[in-house]
Amino acid sequence: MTRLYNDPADFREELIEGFVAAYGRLVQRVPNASGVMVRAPQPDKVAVIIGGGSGHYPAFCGYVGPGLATAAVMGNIFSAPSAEQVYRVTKAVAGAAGVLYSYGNYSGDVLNFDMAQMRCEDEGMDVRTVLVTDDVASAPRGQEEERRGIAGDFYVFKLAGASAARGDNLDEVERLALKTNARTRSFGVAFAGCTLPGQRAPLFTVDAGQMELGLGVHGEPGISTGEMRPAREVADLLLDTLLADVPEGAGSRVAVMLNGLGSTKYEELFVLYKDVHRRLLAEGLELHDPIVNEMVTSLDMAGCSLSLLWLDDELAPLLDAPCTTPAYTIG
Amino acid sequence: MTRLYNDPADFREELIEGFVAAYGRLVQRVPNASGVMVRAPQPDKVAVIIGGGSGHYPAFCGYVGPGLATAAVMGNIFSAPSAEQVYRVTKAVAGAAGVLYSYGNYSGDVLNFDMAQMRCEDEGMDVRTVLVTDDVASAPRGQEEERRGIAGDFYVFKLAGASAARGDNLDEVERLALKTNARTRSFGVAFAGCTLPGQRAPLFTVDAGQMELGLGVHGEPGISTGEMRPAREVADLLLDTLLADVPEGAGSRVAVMLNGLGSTKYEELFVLYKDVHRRLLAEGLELHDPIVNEMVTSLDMAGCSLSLLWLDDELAPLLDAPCTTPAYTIG
Amino acid sequence: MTRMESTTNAQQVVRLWLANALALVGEHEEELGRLDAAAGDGDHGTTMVRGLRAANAAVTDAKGSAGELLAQAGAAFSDAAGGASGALVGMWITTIGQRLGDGPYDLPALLEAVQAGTNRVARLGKAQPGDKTVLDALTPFLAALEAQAAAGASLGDGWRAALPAAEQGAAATREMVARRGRSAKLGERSLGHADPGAVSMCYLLRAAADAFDRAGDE
Amino acid sequence: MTRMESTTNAQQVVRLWLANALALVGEHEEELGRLDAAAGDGDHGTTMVRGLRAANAAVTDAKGSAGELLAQAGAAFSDAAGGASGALVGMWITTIGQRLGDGPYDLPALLEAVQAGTNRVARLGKAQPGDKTVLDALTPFLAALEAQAAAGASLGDGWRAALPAAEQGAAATREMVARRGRSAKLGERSLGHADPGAVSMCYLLRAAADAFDRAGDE
Ligand SMILES: Nc1ncnc2c1ncn2[C@@H]1O[C@H](COP(=O)(O)OP(=O)(O)O)[C@@H](O)[C@H]1O
Ligand SMILES: Nc1ncnc2c1ncn2[C@@H]1O[C@H](COP(=O)(O)OP(=O)(O)O)[C@@H](O)[C@H]1O
Ligand SMILES: [Mg+2]
Ligand SMILES: [Mg+2]
Ligand SMILES: [Mg+2]
Ligand SMILES: [Mg+2]
Repeated sequence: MTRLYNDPADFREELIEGFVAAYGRLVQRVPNASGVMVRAPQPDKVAVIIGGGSGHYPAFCGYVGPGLATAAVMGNIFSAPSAEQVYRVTKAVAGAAGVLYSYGNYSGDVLNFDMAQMRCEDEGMDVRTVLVTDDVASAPRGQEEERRGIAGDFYVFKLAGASAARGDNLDEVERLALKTNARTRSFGVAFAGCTLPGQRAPLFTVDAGQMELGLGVHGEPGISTGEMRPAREVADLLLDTLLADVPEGAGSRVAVMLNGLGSTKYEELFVLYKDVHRRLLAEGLELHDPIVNEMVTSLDMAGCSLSLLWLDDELAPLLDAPCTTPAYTIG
Repeated sequence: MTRLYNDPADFREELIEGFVAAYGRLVQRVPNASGVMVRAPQPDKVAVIIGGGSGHYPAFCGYVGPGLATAAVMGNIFSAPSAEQVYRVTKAVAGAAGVLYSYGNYSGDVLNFDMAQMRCEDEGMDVRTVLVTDDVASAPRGQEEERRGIAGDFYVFKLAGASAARGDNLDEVERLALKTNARTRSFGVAFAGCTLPGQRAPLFTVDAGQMELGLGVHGEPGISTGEMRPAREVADLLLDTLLADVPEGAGSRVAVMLNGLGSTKYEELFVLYKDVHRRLLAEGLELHDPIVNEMVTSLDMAGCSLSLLWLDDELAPLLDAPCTTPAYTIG
Repeated sequence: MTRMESTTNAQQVVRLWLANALALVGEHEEELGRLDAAAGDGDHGTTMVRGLRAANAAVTDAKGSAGELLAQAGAAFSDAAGGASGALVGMWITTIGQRLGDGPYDLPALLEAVQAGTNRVARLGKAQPGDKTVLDALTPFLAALEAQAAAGASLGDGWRAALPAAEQGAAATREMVARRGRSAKLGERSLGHADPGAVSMCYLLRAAADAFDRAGDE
Repeated sequence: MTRMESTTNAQQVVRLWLANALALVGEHEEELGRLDAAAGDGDHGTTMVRGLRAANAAVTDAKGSAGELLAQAGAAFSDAAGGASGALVGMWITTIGQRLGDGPYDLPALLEAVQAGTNRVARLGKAQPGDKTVLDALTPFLAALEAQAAAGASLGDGWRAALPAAEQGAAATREMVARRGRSAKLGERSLGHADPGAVSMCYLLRAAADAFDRAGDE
């Protein structure tokens, strides 16, 4: 339940102000816009602009900083930012090297980012978009481009940001972001819904002894309901689903991220991860720098998602490349 | 509510196994002990050993790594580790430079760490202890050494770890840790209790429209109960309490940490931080690298705490020194 | 009223419409949130209210024709609301304003403008009637409005007479499986609840009918 | 029984005691957790059960005198239980075992051993009777046990006769404000609930009485 706020209508504005006040050493507010950007944008490099509704911290603003995203456009809780705000943020950071938009594939985000992109293109800017579509629960195989983006967001942002930071051109940043997305799969479960600021009831409830399969990161209920199970069976459920959907050309090296949605806490995630890890090794996979943390949350929703990114020799160094952001730093 | 586990009796063991599986690139398990340590202990440097019950991640194991703690002893959920485990971890990492124990001031932790310390001293090791006592709610002024340790743990660990990492001797590491603790104050509020693995009822409940003042990080209820208020009044309440308890010799430079207990999420913390920041500036304080994050949690308890560390020229560089741990990295 | 007589009168109707819309949608904010929560993210009520507040603020002191006011209101709505409905409903309002321009403001002109706005929503959202969206209120409404225009109805009467078609259309979304927007991911789970965007559109259309009446009375 | 006749008999009593204690504390695990949650962290039930499981496992195949078994059981208890009660109760058991050694195992010897264990707990925990701790069960129990010994009671009878003193002592903690341990931080808020450590100690003492009886019957 969201409890700390003043007027719910001011939530986004106060959140941005507080965030920039806390992390002013790394980020700055985009003047006159609902967004934040790196302190020193580099006009000769591709600008990677991410964004979406609020309520997913560290996504999106927590991933802005050298080596990761150039800027984040911040909507209200669970609402895509408007095209106007996307446009303003783009104008503030775009340089000659062009712009990559990357965000989860949701109707509202696509509509608003697309309108901003058209406006920027009309002004002569080179803007590309890579939608994140990692959630296997949201559309069947063969319709991958219909899928929504959940925790896989992080991998696509990280690799695109690393590519841009080392000076790759826009074609290359776009290609690597597309490739990362194509090789990322996620699946999640939820145990309880979250409550929006100012509201009393959660967005959905889960009966005792049940869990929701195929969560969304906006408090949407799952795609189906199943029986709650011990951690080791949850690990198998997550992995059975993901391993039934291995992307084309996947090798045996895989980055793995177990993401907490908000109130399924770290200790539980580690207990679950124990079995995830064992099983991945038993499947003959080589694991690259696992992450067990809250990476893309859904307010205080209870649940978690597991993401796999099948790496190769060109993606692995991008994942490992240094970055410094409020929420994620590689030294 | 804690939902992901197998047998609750195996919780700690599975947590350690999962944690080490995930972050094996930074830490390793202490053989035959409930603890983790850096991959390459440096026997010529002071070993900083932290620890306590589980359920507080990133505390304690998440802060093990170069530049921060050398090892963490891990108890069961909310239970201090036994003296035997503290002893084994100490034996695994102690070198000629000696050992600093640092942990929150709780009866169980003190009893067990003290017994281990005596045993190690009997064997000729040089072991010191710095208890963290930052929680102003838990004892009045004048009885500072009776206070318990909450989120201020992080500051004491970080500065002691940085001091040890740069090669300070044990006297100096101890002195700096004591000084950090003496200059750190925290105060917190809670909105809902947490539930232990395998149990159905939370450790305490808070009536609607109420909050608990002076939280513990083990699901203990607060010291008193008050009316729930808008974020800006919560900010004032936290600051009024802390600023009535400024340590001796405090200057005007202060590190600030707004810590989420588990299910009071990041966006709410930023909204609250907005007013904390404004007020601190209005008080004429100079703010050093604020942290708004989950640093010392209490499973999925709802609430937050605010910590202030009054810095000076010898403490500030230690706070800023690089470190690489599963949960906290400064590049 | 048969048509908006003067420029001032038409501007007044726009302001009245937005004020009525905010009142009506505000009354139903929770209901719209609940409908959205059934298969979406629960923000449709707050999103619409936020957008309408901004739209009202934008026209308070604005100058220009009724068409210009609407265009500005739509832009303000989009920016403040965000989300899918911010983009779509804002674009709908803006397009209507652009088409109406300086008038005339009679039923045939309004029919043409709303048609244009609706087409643009369909194009932008890549949605068709039956996909369980705002279009499922707008499409039957337009058909009914066209019939009223063909029969020579006045603006106020024709518009009001077309409302039940919109409401039936919105109600019918209960039996539809979402194919666009957030709830599309839920597939069969979206059955049994009306589409929040279609329901809020009915409030917007009804608020306009009331604005036409009151402006006619004055 | 008046005293444990043989070494085997005494070892049997130790095993019986630990098994009874685990059963009795296990039955009350939730109650102990609730008492601890009132002003502490709610883990006292699980902590005691964990410790007693380990203590039982430690003596299953162990060799040595009853005193040695107890010393090992105490160490295993401490290590598995953790927390304040792990350290204190484990130390109490270990000290009793060390004092008893190879016997004799009669009431005066046990009185002396439990006295020594309790002193050590008080010293380690820096607590006094009245601080709302395990000592508030142990101190009145020891006074009563001493009276029984002075009156020449047998081990089994004397021990059982002293139990009510422990239980009254534990019950009296309800009116005390905690001055040691986690709940000390809660001050006045600790009023109205018995101290979990004092309550669980009563179960340990009662489990011993039952072990003496059953060993006597065999
Ligand atoms: N692609 C689309 N085409 C037409 N209408 C859409 C589309 N996507 C969403 N909608 C409409 O928007 C409504 C949801 O609006 P809202 O909840 O405010 O936005 P969001 O989905 O971004 O949270 C849906 O009920 C539907 O009527
Ligand atoms: N310093 C102390 N001296 C004596 N007894 C203590 C002390 N601290 C705690 N206790 C006892 O331990 C009990 C709590 O045990 P437990 O809940 O298992 O440990 P923890 O407090 O570490 O969670 C208290 O009820 C009290 O009887
Ligand atoms: Mg939304
Ligand atoms: Mg405890
Ligand atoms: Mg919505
Ligand atoms: Mg306890």
